Amino acid sequence: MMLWRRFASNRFALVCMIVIVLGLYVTGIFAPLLSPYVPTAQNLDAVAQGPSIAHWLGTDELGRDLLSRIIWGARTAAIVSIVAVSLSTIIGVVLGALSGYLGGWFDTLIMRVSDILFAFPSLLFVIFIAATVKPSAVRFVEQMEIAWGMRGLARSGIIDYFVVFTALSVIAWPGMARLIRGQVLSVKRMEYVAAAESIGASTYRIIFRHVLPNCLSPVLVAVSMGLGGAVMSESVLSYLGVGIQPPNASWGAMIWENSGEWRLHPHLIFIPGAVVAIVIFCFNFIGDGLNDALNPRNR
Amino acid sequence: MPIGDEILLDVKDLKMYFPIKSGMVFQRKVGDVKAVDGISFTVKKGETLGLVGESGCGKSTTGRAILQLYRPTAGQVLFEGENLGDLRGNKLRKVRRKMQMIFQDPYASLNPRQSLGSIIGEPLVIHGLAKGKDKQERVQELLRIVGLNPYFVNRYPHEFSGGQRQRIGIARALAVQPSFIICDEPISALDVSIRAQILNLLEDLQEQFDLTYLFIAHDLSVVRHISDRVAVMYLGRIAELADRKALYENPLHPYTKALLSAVPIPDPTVEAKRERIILTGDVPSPVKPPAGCNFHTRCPMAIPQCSQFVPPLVDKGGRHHVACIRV
Amino acid sequence: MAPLLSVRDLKTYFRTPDGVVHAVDGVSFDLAAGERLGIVGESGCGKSVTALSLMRLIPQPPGRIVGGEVTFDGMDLLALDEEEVRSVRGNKIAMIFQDPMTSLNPVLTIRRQLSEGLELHKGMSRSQARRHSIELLRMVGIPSPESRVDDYPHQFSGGMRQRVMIAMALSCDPQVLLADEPTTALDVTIQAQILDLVKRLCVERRTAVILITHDLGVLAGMTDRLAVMYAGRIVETAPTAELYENPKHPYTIALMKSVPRLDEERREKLFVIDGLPPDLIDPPKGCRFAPRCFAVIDKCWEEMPELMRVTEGHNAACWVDVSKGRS
Amino acid sequence: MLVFIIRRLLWLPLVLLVVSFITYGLGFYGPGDPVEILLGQRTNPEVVERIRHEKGLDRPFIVQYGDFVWNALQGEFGESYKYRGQAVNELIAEKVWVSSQLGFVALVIAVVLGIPLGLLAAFKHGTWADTAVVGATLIFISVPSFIVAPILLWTLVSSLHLLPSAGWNGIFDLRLVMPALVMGIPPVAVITRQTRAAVLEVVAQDYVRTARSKGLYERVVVLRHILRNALIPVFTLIGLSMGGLVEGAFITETIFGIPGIGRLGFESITSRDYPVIMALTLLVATTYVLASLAVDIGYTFLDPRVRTD
Repeated sequence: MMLWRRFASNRFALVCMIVIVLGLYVTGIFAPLLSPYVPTAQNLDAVAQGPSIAHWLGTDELGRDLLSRIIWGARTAAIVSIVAVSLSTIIGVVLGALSGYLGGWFDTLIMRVSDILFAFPSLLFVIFIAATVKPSAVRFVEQMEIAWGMRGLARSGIIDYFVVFTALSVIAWPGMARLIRGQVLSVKRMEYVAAAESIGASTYRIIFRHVLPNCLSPVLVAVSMGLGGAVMSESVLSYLGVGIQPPNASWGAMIWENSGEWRLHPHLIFIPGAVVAIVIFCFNFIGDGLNDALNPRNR
Repeated sequence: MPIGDEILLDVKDLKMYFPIKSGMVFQRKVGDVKAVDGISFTVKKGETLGLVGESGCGKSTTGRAILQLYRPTAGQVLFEGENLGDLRGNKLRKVRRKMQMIFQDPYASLNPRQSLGSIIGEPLVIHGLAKGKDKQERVQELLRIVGLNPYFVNRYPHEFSGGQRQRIGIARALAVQPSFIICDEPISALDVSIRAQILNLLEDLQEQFDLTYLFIAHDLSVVRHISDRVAVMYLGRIAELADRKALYENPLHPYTKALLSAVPIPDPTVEAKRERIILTGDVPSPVKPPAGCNFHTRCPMAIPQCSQFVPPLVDKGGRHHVACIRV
Repeated sequence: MAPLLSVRDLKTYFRTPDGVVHAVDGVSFDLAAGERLGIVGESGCGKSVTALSLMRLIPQPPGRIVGGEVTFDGMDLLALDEEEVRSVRGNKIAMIFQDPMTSLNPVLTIRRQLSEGLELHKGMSRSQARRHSIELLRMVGIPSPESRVDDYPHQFSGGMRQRVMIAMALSCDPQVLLADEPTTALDVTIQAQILDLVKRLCVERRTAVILITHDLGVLAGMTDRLAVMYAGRIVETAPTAELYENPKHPYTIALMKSVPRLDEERREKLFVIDGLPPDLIDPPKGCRFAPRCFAVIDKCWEEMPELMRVTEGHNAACWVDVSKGRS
Repeated sequence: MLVFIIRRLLWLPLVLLVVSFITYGLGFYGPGDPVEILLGQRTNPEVVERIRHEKGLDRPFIVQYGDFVWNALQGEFGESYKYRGQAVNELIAEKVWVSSQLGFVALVIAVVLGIPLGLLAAFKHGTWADTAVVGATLIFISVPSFIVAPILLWTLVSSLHLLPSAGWNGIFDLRLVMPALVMGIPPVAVITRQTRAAVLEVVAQDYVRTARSKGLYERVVVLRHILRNALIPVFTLIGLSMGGLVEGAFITETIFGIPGIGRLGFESITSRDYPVIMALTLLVATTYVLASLAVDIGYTFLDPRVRTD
């Protein structure tokens, strides 16, 4: 597609794309195969060591292999980013498109709701949701365990993921909805939409063949920035102890556990920190690259 | 061009008001933009009616209201005797097949994400006229008819010049073999030499497919070249409606006279001798049009009665209608 | 009598991702004091770039004036440094642009934008500049200028804004006014007002004018002499009446015949110039109009014709003696 | 103009009502019984029940919420569960002053660094300076604050011994530098990118070409024509980035141990201290709505097109 040719011409953005796809998503999926050690295995006679042959990236204060934890952390980041962003994108696109195309009371309703959600301090709200939704989720899972006899589900931490998804997408969808609504409003006024109407196209066909395809380019940029944002928010949540709980590995949680170590063992913070920064940087750079490739001005 | 007597389109007192809303939460209506303020005219089969006027006079809105792209606020649009206002959903879509539109901006009237094949083929699909191989052939035939290389079927709009895009728009309109086409300023965005190509093409197509045109434009010389009858619009109303020769050689309405005198003629000797009627001031806003005859604020012949009541469109003989009590 | 402004072999190129565009490729003409010269051509022929090059307003990068000489008042404008050019710009040579809607700064009052030139070039104080601005607004026919001078651009209509632009350009009583498509964005009745105003003011103040437009009608009534541009070069130049009466270059002939005239009953078909303007990145060797020319001969493909004398003051760049009849 | 302000101000109570309702609801139906937290897990049920009744926590949701709103209107936000005996108002009052000082300095840093960098990148568009600035801002945005903090701590404190590591005493103390930097860096990046984009767009406008055609000095063209238009969207952004600062305070104050409302907010959530949570949420929501109102009003002064129609 033309877009891909122009995006790929920006070599550095392509590099970032490869880093993300391989570094994050592939490692995430094959975490069990790739990680040299079981992330939770504590090796007490090798505590807080620097990088060595046995432990390429060294070990943390409980003797756990840093590299394995980072690899498993990639899995968390991969899952959280994909699910949270796709959730907020789907909600945002549907609500945004409808309110943009239909207008009237529906549009006003969605806009006022998103105004209110914007008024919320998003971090406070996310932590609040995580702190409140989680226990009721635990109760729900426990009942499910009893009802269907799936042992260990509660302990598996899927609740943490569920909580993080809901929290992140609840504050993310209004942004996406507004973006789509703006796009739909401007595309709706274009003459080729009136042309489609004049040749007798149905409303359904107009929305999905003419309006939405031309709205999606800025969404691509927003999604890539959103993925980066989701990784950052997840690490913040875990850092504050409200997101993914141990034993599941999360970069944010790793940094929180070692936050006191910046004087003695800085590598325990900087290595996961660098990984988070690189991942988010790549997402943002891809977003910039997409934006330039799509921007009509330099076509 | 044989123009029969059968009336294809009959517009009766068409009105199109756009509400102005304001307010944060509860959208209150605070006024109306009276884009089209009661116009009536008929178009016979095979005829080309020119609709001319300056920007803001409501000519484009008229075109879209006729095609029901906007639901008219009042008045009736009868197409082949059928009142389009009563039609909804599929019934309206069926009639749409016979009425098509060509748009002004070649760069905005084609969906950038669609190839030529799907742009021109889409109407065929929507009305189930052709599928697969047959559709492919029909599309290539249409490309040939409008003077484009059928080989372009898989190309995208951004690879074409303004003139070529306008031809694609015409091919799309022809796809469903319409009998009536509204040309909304089809050439004003084009270069001088390209305009001639498109005008000639439109004339050839009219003969070849026995089409009826409503030709909307602001360029009076172009309208004179292509139309059989011409309606001059000012601020949402028709000021004068007559045969081409009568209107250009014997304009009655003061606005038409001023308009014709303002159009420069590409001939220095003629230009030097022409005596211009320069209208003062600007076109009033359609939100609060002047009372009575909406031209009275700028009209050199205005008298007090002009602002008391709206002058009706009266036939002054030879189907030469004019809306002015001073003529 | 030495010309006020003489342009010799002006070349302005633009670097683009696809290559270097030869937008203006060797343009030469003279302008006498108080003379009104028209430059006509289709979009992309380089007429606006020529004007911007005279004013040294070509954005560097991507554009660059690569050659030529522009002598004005005994100075070569292209050789002046930034400081000296600034004393000419707006003071001795002024310019008005096409789109009044975007040519005025939306956040500054009209007074402020009118006074800038006066305070800079004429050393007026703020109060002097304000009084003079009000006079300027009255001169260009803006009603109640005392109260309107402190308004913002968005409170004026398109026609009014163009009048402000004219007032701004003429504020420092320049010797030359460059008008780049000044009325293309305006309605025909407003256009008539603006053209009439420009002509009257420039005759009164003996200001030489270069009027750039694609509209042959506008040029007929406004100019003493005309230059026809095609693909970055002047292909014909002559006194206006002579050019309309007896055009020599095939492009000029074709252009004149492809434009419908207001005072003409319908001719059979408009004359069409087929094809598209040439790609200016690597322009063809011979005459650039050869691919679209109806009178092309072998020599046209080989060698680029220079402007050759046809009659006194009438030059054309064409190898073929095309009398009006043989087309 | 006044009508515009009044209409916007009417909007504030509605937002606060909805925000408080949602927060109260989440708190009420959420987990962890505040009384239990108050007295610790081991107390016997009767005592817990008596205190619940005493504090009226056993009344239906609507009544409790109504009671809360009524008190809130009088500026009464009840007593903190965690810091027993201390009224929420006082608790917040002293901490708000700390946070606003920190927030103000962070905003100043963001504006003082952001705008010039944005202008540099825009006016040197296409050169290495532009790429460098864009690259740098991208990095600033990508590194979460809880990673920037240890980096600064490690460099400025443990290696260079320039600054004390934590704590707070007033705006003129060196302790302020690091947290203000950590909070200020992300908005710097955002403001730089917005300034650059706004200037690049204005430079291409026709009226800039008109200004140059009048022979004005380049600096006059830049100051009077380009900046006057380009800084309008930047001003709007600065107003809206107030919200971002609140979030920054949240983490920064927790890391650096600064007694501001950010840290209070964090603690109150982890300890289910509902009265404090409620008050804080309302406080932040109010500042946000007032900030966007201030931006809109400021907008009318900057852009005449908004004022007259």
